[in-house]
Amino acid sequence: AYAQQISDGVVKIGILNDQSGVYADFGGKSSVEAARMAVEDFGGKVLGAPVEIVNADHQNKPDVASSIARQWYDTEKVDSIMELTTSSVALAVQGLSKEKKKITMTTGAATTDLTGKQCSPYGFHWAYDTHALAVGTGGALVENGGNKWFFLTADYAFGYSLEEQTSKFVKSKGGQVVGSVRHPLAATDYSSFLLQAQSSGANVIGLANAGLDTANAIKQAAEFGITQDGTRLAALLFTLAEVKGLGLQAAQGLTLTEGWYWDQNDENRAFAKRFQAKTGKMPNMIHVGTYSTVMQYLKAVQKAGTDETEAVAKALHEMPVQDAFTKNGKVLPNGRMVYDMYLFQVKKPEESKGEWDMYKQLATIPGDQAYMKASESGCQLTQ
Amino acid sequence: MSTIFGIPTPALYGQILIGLINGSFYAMLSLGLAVIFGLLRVINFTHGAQYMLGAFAAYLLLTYAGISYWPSLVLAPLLVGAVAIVIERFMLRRLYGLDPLYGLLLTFGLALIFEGAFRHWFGAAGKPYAPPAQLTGALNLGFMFMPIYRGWVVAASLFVCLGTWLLIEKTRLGAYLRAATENATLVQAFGVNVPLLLTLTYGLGAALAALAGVLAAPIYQVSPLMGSNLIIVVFAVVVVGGMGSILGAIVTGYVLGVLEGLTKVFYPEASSIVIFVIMAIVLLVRPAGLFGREE
Amino acid sequence: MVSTQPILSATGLTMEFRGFVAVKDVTLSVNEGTIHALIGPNGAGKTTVFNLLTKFLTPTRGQIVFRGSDITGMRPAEVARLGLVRSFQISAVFPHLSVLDNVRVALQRPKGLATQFWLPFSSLSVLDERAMELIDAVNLSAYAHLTASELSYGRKRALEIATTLALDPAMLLLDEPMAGMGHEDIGRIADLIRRVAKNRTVLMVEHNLNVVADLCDRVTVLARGEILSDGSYATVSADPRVREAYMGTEHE
Amino acid sequence: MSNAPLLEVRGLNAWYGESHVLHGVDLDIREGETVTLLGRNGAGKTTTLRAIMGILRRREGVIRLRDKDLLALPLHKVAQAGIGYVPEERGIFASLTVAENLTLPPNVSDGGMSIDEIYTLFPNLHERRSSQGTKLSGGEQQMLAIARILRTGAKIILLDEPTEGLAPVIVQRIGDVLIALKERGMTILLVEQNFRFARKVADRFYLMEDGRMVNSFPGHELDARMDELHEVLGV
Amino acid sequence: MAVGTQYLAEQPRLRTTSFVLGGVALAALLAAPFFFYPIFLMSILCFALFACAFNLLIGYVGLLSFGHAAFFGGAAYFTAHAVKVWGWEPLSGILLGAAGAAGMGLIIGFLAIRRQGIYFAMITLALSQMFAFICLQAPFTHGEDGIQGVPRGHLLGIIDLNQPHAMYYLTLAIFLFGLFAIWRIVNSPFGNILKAIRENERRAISLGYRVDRYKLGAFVMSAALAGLAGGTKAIVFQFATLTDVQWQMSGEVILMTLLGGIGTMIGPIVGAGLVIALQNYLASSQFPVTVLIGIIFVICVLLFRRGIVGEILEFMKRKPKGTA
Ligand SMILES: Nc1ncnc2c1ncn2[C@@H]1O[C@H](COP(=O)(O)OP(=O)(O)OP(=O)(O)O)[C@@H](O)[C@H]1O
Ligand SMILES: Nc1ncnc2c1ncn2[C@@H]1O[C@H](COP(=O)(O)OP(=O)(O)OP(=O)(O)O)[C@@H](O)[C@H]1O
Ligand SMILES: [Mg+2]
Ligand SMILES: [Mg+2]
Repeated sequence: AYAQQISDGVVKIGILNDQSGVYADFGGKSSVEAARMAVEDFGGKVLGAPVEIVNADHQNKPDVASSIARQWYDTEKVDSIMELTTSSVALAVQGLSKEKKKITMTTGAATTDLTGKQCSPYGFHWAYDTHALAVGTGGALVENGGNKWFFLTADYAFGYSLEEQTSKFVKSKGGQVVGSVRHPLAATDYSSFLLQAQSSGANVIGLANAGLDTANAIKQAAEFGITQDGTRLAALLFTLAEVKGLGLQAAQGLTLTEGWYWDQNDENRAFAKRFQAKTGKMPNMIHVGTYSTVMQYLKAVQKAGTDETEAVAKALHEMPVQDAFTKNGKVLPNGRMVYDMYLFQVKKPEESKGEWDMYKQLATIPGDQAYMKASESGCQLTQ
Repeated sequence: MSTIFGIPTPALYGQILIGLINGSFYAMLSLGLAVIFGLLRVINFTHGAQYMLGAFAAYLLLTYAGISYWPSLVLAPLLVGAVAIVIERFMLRRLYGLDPLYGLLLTFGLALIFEGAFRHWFGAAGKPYAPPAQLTGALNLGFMFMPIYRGWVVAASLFVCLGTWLLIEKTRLGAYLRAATENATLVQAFGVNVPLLLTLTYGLGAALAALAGVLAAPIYQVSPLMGSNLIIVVFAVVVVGGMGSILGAIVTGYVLGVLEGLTKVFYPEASSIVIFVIMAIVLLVRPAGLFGREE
Repeated sequence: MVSTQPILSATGLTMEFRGFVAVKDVTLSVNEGTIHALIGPNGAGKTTVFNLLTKFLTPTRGQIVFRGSDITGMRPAEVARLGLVRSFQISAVFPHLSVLDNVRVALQRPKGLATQFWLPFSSLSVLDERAMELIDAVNLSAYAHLTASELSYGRKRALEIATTLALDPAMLLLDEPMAGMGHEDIGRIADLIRRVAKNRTVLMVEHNLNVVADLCDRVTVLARGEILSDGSYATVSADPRVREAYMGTEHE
Repeated sequence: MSNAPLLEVRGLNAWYGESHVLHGVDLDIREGETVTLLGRNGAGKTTTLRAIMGILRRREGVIRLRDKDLLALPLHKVAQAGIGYVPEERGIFASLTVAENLTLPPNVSDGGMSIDEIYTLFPNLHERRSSQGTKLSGGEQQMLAIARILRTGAKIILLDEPTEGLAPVIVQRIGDVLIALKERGMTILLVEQNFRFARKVADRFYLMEDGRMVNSFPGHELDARMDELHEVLGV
Repeated sequence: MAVGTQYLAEQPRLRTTSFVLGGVALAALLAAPFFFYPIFLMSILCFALFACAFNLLIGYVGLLSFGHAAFFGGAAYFTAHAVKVWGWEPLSGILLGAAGAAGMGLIIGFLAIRRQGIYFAMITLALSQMFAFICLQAPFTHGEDGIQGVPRGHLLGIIDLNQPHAMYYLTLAIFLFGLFAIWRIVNSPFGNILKAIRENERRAISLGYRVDRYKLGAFVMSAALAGLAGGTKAIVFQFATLTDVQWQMSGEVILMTLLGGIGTMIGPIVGAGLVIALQNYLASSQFPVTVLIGIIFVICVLLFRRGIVGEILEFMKRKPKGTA
């Protein structure tokens, strides 16, 4: 009887992310597994209707992503889309979904515009954003004397947003930004940018990029001896997956911000173990975040008693988030899910006790410090 | 700190050096293209893919066979050269005598196949490839740290370019090559096995690309798309140098690399287009390219 | 019969190809209404002179004046527009167009029907009558709808002359118009040239000395890029230097 | 000297693309003989040489060098079998120096002229040995084209209009060279328009018309047959 | 004269056939959105027009441009910017895109037509890549993000283009207009000169034609029509991105044209339809699309250089000769 409330008798959730490019380790195919875990944990059905996960690789191209999304909505009856790695993609798909009245829940993108200037009543932002990263990683370095920053910025929405937020934060703490340079997504050689940064006299090089781009920049900085004179690198967005790829030798000592770490408590360890059994690796905050969005979406459908967008969105706005991802999450009116973030430092190789033993926790950043207030976000919905 | 036009000299030298390193790759790749174009009249669009294949060959040899950098430096070009020979024998050969555009289109299709297949198997993301232990570390040049590996790349590429140039300009085999460029049939009518020569030339050009790929692997990572991004710039280098001119390809490669480096200092926004701007200017002033002969 | 007014005069023409002087200080004037021959051994520079006069090459030195205007710095298409039109030593037709279309292409520009991209093809039918006249003049009417590439060599040459005439040029430059033609073709083309030359000037390169002797009012002999001799056929052929350099001792 | 032909051509047909140019050409050359092909422009003389050489690939019939079937061989194997070719257009390479042009064709057998001999024969080439091939005068280019084949030890040479565009003095010298070569036992197939020259060197003539052999006669009959020739050649 | 009459007699029969075929095709196009996903159809129409525009150059002037993506993608940016930022009406936005592409065609063409053959191809390739870099950095293109969320708006302020069918018929109308324009250009006095130039450029010069201007003219027209397609695509997909200006896109349009048949009127349309359908079909399969496209490229070049339509036409041409 319930199934009557579900359009076309099935709830379809699309996982749209980068499965082969520079951000493939970030979420990628493993996130699809995380989503399936959520469906399984929820019981496979909602309101009596089966739940189905579809996925696609958007190659980090917003146009590819939006035509996949369009086709999903128009011909495949997909009800909501999640993960949306890369800010340009997330903005495009959230914009399209707003027009099409569909729910999007972003875990793989960072720009605060998603819940700011370009917010949507049906758009939700999980996991992290540039503000949280600026406050977390940026804040930690400023406190340790990093007061002259030079940015190496990925040339698209995410990079700008991360640079902007971090600069603002650095300046607010009395620091100074001595320059910045933009590089295309998936650039291969950072040496000339790094030399520019070095000759600017900065003591912190802010890497406002992500994924392999950051990893490569870190490696090349070591190659050119950039860090030998005390210049520090701020890997503003760096997760467990990339640390693993880079290796502790090169990554040791980096400070980074994440919202979830497998070795924090027993529940996390248990979740991570299940995840590892399916994918062969430990999850990072994006994988678990996607798990959480699928779970929360299904809970919301259950609560609303229908998969109709307005009703589900209303439920999502109202419900607290409490699952494997976080214990104290809440959704702001602009769609931002706020929860506690953590500041970690990458262990030295000799400190590590196992393959995945990589972080030392430095601090907890309470949710309302890490994230902007809805009223400051510039989102029209909140005024 | 001294400055030139308001730019600190260390930064300037550093960028010139990096330009020279990039120029080494331009030179090696455009050299291979020029050799192939000179003799076969084929614009080898697969060149970028062959460069990528060289890097992947080194990566795969290391990962699956435990063969290290130094042997790969020889093995990878041989492997890629062998693949190229197959391509020449079974495909390119059928297009000789037709409009050269067909050669361009064929090699374009092949490039898509190679890149697509490797992207499918290995993903678009780069694979790390460590430089050989003998070449790790950096030299402090005073104005910058020069990674030893990159210094090696410049030296190796100069050596290869010079060697190829001497081979073509100063040897008997080179004389066959140059003569066959002008009139292949007649050279064959003298008893030279020109079809074999063509096959080997294509193999050699591809092997040069692959060698560049192996050299590039520790610097740029091994990725399926590493060639396709570079190849267009290399085309521009070849146009500027003068299609088919060996010396033109080499000199222009280094010079444009350095110019690009300088642009990064003085006007970074233009650095990715400076080579094309130079190309446009050269076309206006000397349509045949700097070292090219007017037809 | 022969006017003394030069329609084309070239002074001090020199063409160097990277150090090799193909044409050296050639001064040549062609009088209006005459048929003028340019002869000389292979490699003497005849084709090069043609290329210079029609601007397919730019002379290293020298000046070319056509109908009173200096054309030295002009581009080939401009020269053709002034009424100085050439044919090629190796036959030049549009191979995949029909004979009729070949001639129509030539007629399009003088009739102002060349740049209209908005008009249908059928608007070109106004040219058909004139085109057929020209085709008739070279005896090709039976082949008007054949593709040019299907014509025999001699007929291609005839077609080329028809297209050249379509421009109604004041002066025609013919590079070996008889090359590759059979005996009866030679006679017909010679007649044709004589006919069209009634109200225009012709400068031709020709190796067939009988034709030259028969057709041309004046002959200039070129050897090694320089003018060796100049005058009527009789004068020129009596010149021992010409006999030595070109005609040879056997030519009686 | 055996009587079996060294080079034997039977029923040779050849095409340029679709156009059928040679229609069943027959030709025999015995060892040490100089044979001259006559015919008006476009008769197919050059085509015959190109077809024998294998430069023109579309052909049918029989071409045999002693017992070897040349038709089946790739172009370079024909050259290696001992046939040297001097093309109508000379084929001097611009990107090679005179000396490089001279040494370009690989040796096909022993007994070719040495470089020194060649330079003695053509002092001009020695003088200009380091200049660019195509910078030579037309006559010198022709000398170079002939000389580079003499170097290779080819036993049969195909000469296409070797006197075209040459000054009489040079024609004379080339005639002398051919006679000297004949004395050494060289076999020569010559295409020539210049009767005076051909008469001096030829043992036998073949007359071609429209891609067919229409006649053949010994060299000494040339004068007697002049009228007949005039008719066919349109001289 | 026998040859001539036969030539004329063939004309009307050909005409009727093509009229009938054209009519059927038009009816199919009008009915299509009721049976297929309209966005998919629109994307085919845009690419078909793009391919036809490209074919104008290679098929009728003999110039292989390896940089046509610059016009297609460039126009998409112009249109998207005009409509989104300046709030222009969609059709005028599209026309602006075409005009912008024509302007770019003038600049790129001016440089490129100085060389021929492969040189021309490489130069257009390099120049268009330079344009792609500019697009990456110019502020108005928004780098990797592209111009997103372009409103479809109301055609002439009246018809709501958010209705998929309205958008479809506009796209169809533009496509048909473009196709007609190309047909008209090719079969015009101007087109006749283009053909002559392709056949024998030196001869055309010697007849007094300023060949460069004709080539440039054709280049600009081709660029403008490619721009028309690109601008329309920007409205259909509400997006303008780097993908459309990059050289891979130039390669794709070459493939479409080559596959369908260079120098035929409908070849590029068939080619575009096939390639898009294939991409669409393969997007959800595991098989890598680029590999397949590469394979088709290689097969076309090695085996059917005339393309599908070209081979069919050749076959039909041969048949009557055989029976006669
Ligand atoms: N583009 C060029 N570059 C270098 N040399 C050239 C060029 N064109 C012609 N020449 C040289 O200039 C000389 C004159 O050539 P041209 O073609 O004018 O001779 P011609 O008198 O027309 O001979 P023919 O009777 O064989 O047609 C020749 O020696 C030729 O090699
Ligand atoms: N490349 C070609 N393509 C097509 N037809 C050709 C080609 N070369 C020559 N022919 C034709 O083949 C026929 C024979 O030409 P060939 O060159 O053998 O004549 P030839 O006897 O050597 O004349 P010449 O005395 O002018 O050198 C001629 O009708 C000619 O037009
Ligand atoms: Mg000439
Ligand atoms: Mg001949």
